[in-house]
Amino acid sequence: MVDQIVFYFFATLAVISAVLVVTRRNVVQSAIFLITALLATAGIFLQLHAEFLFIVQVILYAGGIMVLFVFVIMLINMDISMHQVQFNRQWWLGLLLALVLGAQLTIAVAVGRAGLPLGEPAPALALEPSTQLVGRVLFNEYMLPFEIASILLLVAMIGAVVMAKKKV
Amino acid sequence: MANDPEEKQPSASSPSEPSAAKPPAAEGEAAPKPPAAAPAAPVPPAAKPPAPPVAAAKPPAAAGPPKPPAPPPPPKEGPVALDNDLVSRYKEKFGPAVLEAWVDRKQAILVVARELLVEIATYSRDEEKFDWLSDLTAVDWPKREKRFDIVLNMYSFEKNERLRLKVHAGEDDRVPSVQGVWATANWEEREVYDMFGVVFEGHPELKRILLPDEWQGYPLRKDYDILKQDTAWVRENLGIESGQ
Amino acid sequence: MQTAIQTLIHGIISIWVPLFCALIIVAVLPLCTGYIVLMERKVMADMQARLGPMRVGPHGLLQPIADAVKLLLKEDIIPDEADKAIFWIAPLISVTAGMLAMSALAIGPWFQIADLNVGLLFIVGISALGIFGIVLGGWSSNSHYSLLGALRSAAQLVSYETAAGMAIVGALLLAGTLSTREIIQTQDDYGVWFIFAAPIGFFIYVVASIAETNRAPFDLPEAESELVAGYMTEYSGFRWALYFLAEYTNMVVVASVATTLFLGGWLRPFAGTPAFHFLDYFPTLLMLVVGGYCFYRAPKQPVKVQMMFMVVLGFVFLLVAAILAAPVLAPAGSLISSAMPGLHGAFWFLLKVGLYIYLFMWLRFTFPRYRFDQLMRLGWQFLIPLSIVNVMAIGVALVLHRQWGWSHWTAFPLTTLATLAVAGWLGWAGEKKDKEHVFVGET
Amino acid sequence: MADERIPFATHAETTVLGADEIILNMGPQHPSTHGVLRVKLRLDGEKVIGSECVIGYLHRGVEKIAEHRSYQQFAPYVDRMDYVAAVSNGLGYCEAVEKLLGAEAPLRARVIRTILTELQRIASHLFWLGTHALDIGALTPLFYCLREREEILKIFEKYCGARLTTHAFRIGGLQYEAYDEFEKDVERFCKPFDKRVDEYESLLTSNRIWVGRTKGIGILTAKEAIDYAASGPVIRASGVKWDIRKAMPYAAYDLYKFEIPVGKNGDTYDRYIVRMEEMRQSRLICLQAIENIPAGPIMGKVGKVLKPPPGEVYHAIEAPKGELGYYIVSDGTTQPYRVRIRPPSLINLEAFDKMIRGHLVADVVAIIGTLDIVLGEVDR
Repeated sequence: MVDQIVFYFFATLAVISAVLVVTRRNVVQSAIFLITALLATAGIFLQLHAEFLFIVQVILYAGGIMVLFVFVIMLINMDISMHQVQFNRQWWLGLLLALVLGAQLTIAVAVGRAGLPLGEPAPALALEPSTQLVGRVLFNEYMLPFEIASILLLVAMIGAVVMAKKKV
Repeated sequence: MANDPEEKQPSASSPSEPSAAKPPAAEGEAAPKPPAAAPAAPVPPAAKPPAPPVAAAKPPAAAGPPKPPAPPPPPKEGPVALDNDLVSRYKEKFGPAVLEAWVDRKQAILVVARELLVEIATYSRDEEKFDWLSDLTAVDWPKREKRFDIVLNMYSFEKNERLRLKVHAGEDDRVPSVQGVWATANWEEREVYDMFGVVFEGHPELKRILLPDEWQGYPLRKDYDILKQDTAWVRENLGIESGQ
Repeated sequence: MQTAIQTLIHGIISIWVPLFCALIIVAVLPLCTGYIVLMERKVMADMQARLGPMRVGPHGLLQPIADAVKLLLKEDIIPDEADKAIFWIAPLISVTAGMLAMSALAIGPWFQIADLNVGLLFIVGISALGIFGIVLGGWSSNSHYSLLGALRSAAQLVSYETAAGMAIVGALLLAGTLSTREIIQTQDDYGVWFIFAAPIGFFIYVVASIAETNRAPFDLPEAESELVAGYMTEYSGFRWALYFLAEYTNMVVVASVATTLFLGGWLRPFAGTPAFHFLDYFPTLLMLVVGGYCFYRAPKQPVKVQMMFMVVLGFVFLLVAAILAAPVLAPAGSLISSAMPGLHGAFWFLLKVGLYIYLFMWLRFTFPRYRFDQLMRLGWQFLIPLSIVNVMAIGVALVLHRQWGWSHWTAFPLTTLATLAVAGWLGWAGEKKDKEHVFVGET
Repeated sequence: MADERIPFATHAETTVLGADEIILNMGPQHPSTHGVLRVKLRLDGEKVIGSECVIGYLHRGVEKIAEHRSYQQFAPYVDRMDYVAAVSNGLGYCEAVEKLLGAEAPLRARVIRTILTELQRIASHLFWLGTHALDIGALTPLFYCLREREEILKIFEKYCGARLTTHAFRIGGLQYEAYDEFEKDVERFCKPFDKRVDEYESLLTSNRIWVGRTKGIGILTAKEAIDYAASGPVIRASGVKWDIRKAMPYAAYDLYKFEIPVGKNGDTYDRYIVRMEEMRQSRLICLQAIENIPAGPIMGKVGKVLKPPPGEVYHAIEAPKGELGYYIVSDGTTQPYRVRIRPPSLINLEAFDKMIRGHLVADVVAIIGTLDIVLGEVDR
């Protein structure tokens, strides 16, 4: 029973803050709501006892990317960007597209429901501690993609450094 | 100004003759004086050649200028004519521009013409090795026709000597700035402008240094009474009515 | 009947004990912070040939309470033009991040809120959220100084977190697990603390943790002389106290992580070897000495009530000494002696955390402050590469030890020396580059 | 809503994306400007590209007051200028007026004057070291320095009743005879003092962070130092071996042996080393002086009413901050016609703009500290 309450709390929190992210005028407040949305999804992972996923979500998104967002926001001269032309007058078009997309998704899931191997949801506590599991799988079966991904990241980092170097 | 005028008359009459006509006693006394900087302290005779005005002979009948006074107080030292090789080098280099040279309390003083100040300054810095301008300031003699004395105290590391250059400047004369010769003169000239109102020609940014920029009046002038204030500025910025 | 009691106890242990511990943390931590501040002021005074707070309570012992009351009563100014909502929430983020990170720590074998199997990662991740509190606080108070302070501290925290993270990875290689309890267990099994196995990792972690908690000599963000008070400039009253609480909570968190990871958590030094069992008496001895000192100082207090206070304090310490002595003196195997690990474990853990914090303070009063670019250069060009090399070195040592059967005592010292050599080279290269940088004045 | 929410500095030329050039106002009320100095720093990010010093907040018009006071009455004003080294101000003024009068203080007075001035130099350097280290972040040296300085202030208080603005000297000699255990007090202070200086040096000189924060910061080459007429420790750290106590000895400095510390490349670290060495030398002077304070009168034959013959004199002494000069013009009356005071702090401050170019904000604080300026003297 407690699990239900916790899940619905996090779910509604995530949805509300996602909506608020889009509707806020002040860019810093929308950044904060984005953080709450991410943390809410992390909460749901924790509620499912997927601790590793929870902490990765927190570190990666909230601790890493969002810090970058807030950093950039602070550097931009906020009030001048306020005057930039806001094209949010076509919000009704956005809403329409969103609804269409939502409809397609529900139809696809409903039709494909039989085909998906959606077995009985395993009880939460039955899962083996996820960190060791993820570690073993990551470095055994998926060694190659892991290396490719790391090289890609390395290239991206070096690119960033080179771009910034010019200015200093 | 406690000087009694009549005592001044006799000496004032002698300003017109050139200083050479001084009574021989003074002459004899001055000549053997050892080089200017550190002469032994012979008690120079009281007669001091009054600083003759630069251009026209000053009308002796002027209201007894309380200028560096001529009254010959008996035993004490007073400024005495100076004529050593330093002065002669300056004289032969700049001739008439070196107006006077005297010693006061064992310190050499050269009064020079205002126009050639920068040349003389560069000369004294380069050839005479007075490479350290210790101080640039001004003294206000309101009675005199050229009321301001711009005083440059210089020091030479090599010769371990001090020399003082003096320039007479009138109320609205423009004194050439020595900021090019010694960079330190920048703020000192700004302070002289701030306190006396002397404008320095060629100074990069001549504006007040101690007082607020919009302040009216030049405090260190003799006619600027000690209790006087730029009440307009004070009322506007500090909002207090009374001067004190 | 048996199972009912079993489930009841299980229920208590699984739900109520962590809740109780959490309650203690939230309640006791502000008090602890107050007394850490007092300790800091006393130690600072002692190092500077003066006495420190002596007026409020005997030896200034009530000073933290006075500070707390003052901060509560102080007017709480919100600068106009400030972004009220964010201005209000920023200190909260910092404090919650600090306190949340405490939850995964094991003060003693009994006292642990949640034994996550990602324990350490959880602590690092959550305390990283603290940056938001500083950054948003600095930005929202809409003053130039706090903005500069916020920018600087964000950059500093981000760069030193990587160094601290890698240092922790170095030690985790040895531990093989992330859960705090098991880390200490492995240190107990090996019989050696990880500080001796990975000393350079410990050194890097000490330096990185000082930088991460904005403590001198890395306290750039609130360097009084240039940026007045960094991101805290516009905060006053209780809001400022929250930031202060967050800073000290972070300090405690970082100290506990270091103790758990490198100093053998709640293990008594030489836990394994029987020759050192006399050390079990040390806690009681220490408490007795402190109690005695309180009694000794009691008559010297100027005011009667302070004398009473000191006497009561003396008795409290004697009581604690008795509690700590009981499990040691009680016959083995009895119920009381089973409480041994719990009580003594907590004592040793807190002692180590206290010494670590003392090290923080010591560094603060002897070293001047780093300039921002020196701080960044130290972080990026010295600490992070060194920590990566350290991780590799420990990996190599483990391979040597496990695969090729080298004994402990040859593999680890060898790799430590290798990392030391690399550290020397990095330092020398940094020095050389410093030389060229020296004549910046010419530009 | 338009632009009242500019979060960056006031009236800065900020372009749209981030700020190109910020004007940061330091002072006049700022923890590390050693008084009411206001510096407008033009910053490009953290690097200083230009500065303008705004002074005058503490201007009391001392030179104007001088023209309305008699020579003796003006002496206490002189202590209020460089309030950290009041005794040496007093010495400068009294000796200048004595030169004007052609009189001279008796030997005993001159020796006691030398001892007190050297003690004041140590006190002034201690105060500089404490605040300078505090600006760079070292909290502890301040309290050690103040502890020693307290001893010196006690000696001043015993001698002339005041700690800071002492008005210890009179024109022509001394007002007060040296109290009887004067020599013992000075010796009790000087004997252990060099171990104390070692204590400070152990804290700072070889401290990696201190060296990192001071070496190569605020460089003033010898030529520039002479051009900007820097004086005192600032010019000696740039390599110019010149000290008025040696070049033109005054008071009783010609009786004692002491060295002049000289630096090499004129950066903050060299100025620190020069001042530390100067403290040791001052201690040596004091020790030599108290060995035999000659007996004799302490007041020259100067008379109650001072009417120096008309004329002018420029007399400079080596104050802790640099050359403190008095240019006094007398017109024969009891009041000086013009008193011009050459403030070493103000003239050392002129080189400040040149020294901070290209450095960071944190260095600006270190450079203000190393110039050892006192705003009472800068603004007069």
